[in-house]
Amino acid sequence: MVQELGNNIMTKNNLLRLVFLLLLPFIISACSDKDNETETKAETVKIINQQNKIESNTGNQVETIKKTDEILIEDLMQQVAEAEREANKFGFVWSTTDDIIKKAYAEAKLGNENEAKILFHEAVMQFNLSIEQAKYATQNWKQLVPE
Amino acid sequence: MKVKAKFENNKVEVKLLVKHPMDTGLQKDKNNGDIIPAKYIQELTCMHGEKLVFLANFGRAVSKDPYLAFTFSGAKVGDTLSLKWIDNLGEHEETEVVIK
Amino acid sequence: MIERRNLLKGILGMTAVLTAALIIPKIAFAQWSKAFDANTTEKAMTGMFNKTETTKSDKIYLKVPEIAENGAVVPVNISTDIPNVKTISIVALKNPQPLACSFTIPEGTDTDVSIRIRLFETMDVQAIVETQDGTLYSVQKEVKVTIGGCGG
Amino acid sequence: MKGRIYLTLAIASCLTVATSTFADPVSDNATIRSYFAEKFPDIALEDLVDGAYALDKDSKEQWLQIEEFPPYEEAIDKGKKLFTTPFANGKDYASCFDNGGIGIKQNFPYFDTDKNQVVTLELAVNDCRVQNGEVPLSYGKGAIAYITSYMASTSRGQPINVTIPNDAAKAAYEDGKQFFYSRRGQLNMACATCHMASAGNRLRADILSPALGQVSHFPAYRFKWEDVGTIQRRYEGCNTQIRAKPFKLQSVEYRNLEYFHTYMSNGLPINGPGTRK
Repeated sequence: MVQELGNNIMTKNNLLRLVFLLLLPFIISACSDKDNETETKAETVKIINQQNKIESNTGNQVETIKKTDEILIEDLMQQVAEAEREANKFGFVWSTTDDIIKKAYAEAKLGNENEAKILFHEAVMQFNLSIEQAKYATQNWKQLVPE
Repeated sequence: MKVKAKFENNKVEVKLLVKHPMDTGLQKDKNNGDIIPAKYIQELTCMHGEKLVFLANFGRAVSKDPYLAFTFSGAKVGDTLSLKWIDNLGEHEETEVVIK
Repeated sequence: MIERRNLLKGILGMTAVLTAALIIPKIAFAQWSKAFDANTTEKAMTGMFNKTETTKSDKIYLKVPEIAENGAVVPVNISTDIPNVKTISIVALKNPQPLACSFTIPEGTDTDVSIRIRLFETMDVQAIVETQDGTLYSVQKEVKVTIGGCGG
Repeated sequence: MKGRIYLTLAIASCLTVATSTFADPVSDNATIRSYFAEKFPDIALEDLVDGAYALDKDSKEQWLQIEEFPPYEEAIDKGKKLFTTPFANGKDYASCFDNGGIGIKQNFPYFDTDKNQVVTLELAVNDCRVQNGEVPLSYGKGAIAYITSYMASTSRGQPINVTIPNDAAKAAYEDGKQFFYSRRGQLNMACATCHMASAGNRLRADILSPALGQVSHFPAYRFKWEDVGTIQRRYEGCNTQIRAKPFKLQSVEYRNLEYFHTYMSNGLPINGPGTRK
């Protein structure tokens, strides 16, 4: 009963529902940390492609992809650093974001600016989502407490 | 090698655990990536005086820090058992244990 | 004078005992056989028993888990009521070297042995009991092995 | 006279109303116990200290076979040797703990009312080292896990007895409680999601252990680690698995979580160190 209560409260918030549905296949495989290292990297790339695909064909997100072309990569790096500082205040940072930032810098070093921008953009989004998650948890953690 | 030998309802229960890596020769070393050479116990014997009480031959599928348990009759509290093992690289260990 | 000669005899005697102790492991342990290196069940069986057929028997009690907690440490216990047993062996059918271990059961030792073995994947584990006259009895059970997981 | 009685009754009632909404640790534990009693009606609550092994015959059978000659014995021996080796200044760990450190693990973690913080057994071990001029040990595994494994082995059977002495301690408890019930990580799960709502269910071959009795066997020897590790090393691993960035070992977050998590199992017997997957 508690779990259903928790779940339908959560669906009211569309952004989180989008992420939740997207990650459902991974939730079961949360436990497949066979060689954890390579698997999470592979999944991260899959997530990025899926999210970019969804973003590119859902309403206002389309602009965000186009906008990244104009943003200077240095500004985007700045945005990432600020988003990280902010997210660290809430303590809900995801473990996947550091990898994405490392990859972004590697791509940038190789000169593939577009890939780097997509990854930096993804990192900013994950930091923001973790802040959203922290706020949601602070208001709703009591839902999971058994009565 | 840790051995527990307990006398119970007229028999001796022997349980032992050998500290040994039991490397199969099929694994890579995590830090430098080269294959760890095979090093595994091939034979383990337990003698009660002159009498052979147990002889085990191991392949590579025996777990790391191998465990063995067996029971035999014909010995009593206070007797000593001598156990030996030897691995494919010739390393060996002998130990003695008193039956409690 | 005499002390030194006794001392000398003592040392000589001591070294004799020591060298004997060191040599013994080499000779007594020559029984380990190539069967353990065989990479097919047939080669392993012929190497160990120079025959491959076994008769299924319900008098061998093979205790193995249904799902292994950890494939590297699978507890196995084998006991049997079959009389005058010579050896008890374990064959893990899909392991790179199927013959896992083999126990010689002398007179006066119970036919009840426990060990922990490694299984590379889900497979059948077979217990083989060889009697003094060379007949082979066996029973086998599947052990599921999963890799990884959060541990619960 | 009668007016004054009604007055005090009114004040008293609104006081109780105030406290009941803000559930207190004692009633938390009572609720959690009835929750698990209802979820696992045919299992005695004390047996939950065996975790998943109390819920599944096949894995319990394997566990008992391993307990015949458990792999953590070596850690206990190493821990005892480390525990009894004196420091450079001649003193040893026994001098830092009540009863010489023997049979006291069940009282940890406790709330240090002077330093106003939760003190776990590992933290106390390092405090002892620093007081005696030694370098603190790294947390999670290795020497510190061997020492606390030895100390845990001397407490076997003792009922867990974590106390909450004052409001600052209660705040630390509440902080740990909020952590336990907050969904986090990219997979958006809370400790309670798996270890309460889904306790006893299987995720592929793993059985989710119930939160009640979950701390009693730590430090634990896990086959996966091939060594013993402290409970906070397990928090780190679990957080990473739901893709949340883990906190530093012995951070205030993890110490408060351990405080709440252990308090929840008050009364259940210590059975550490134990073997687990």
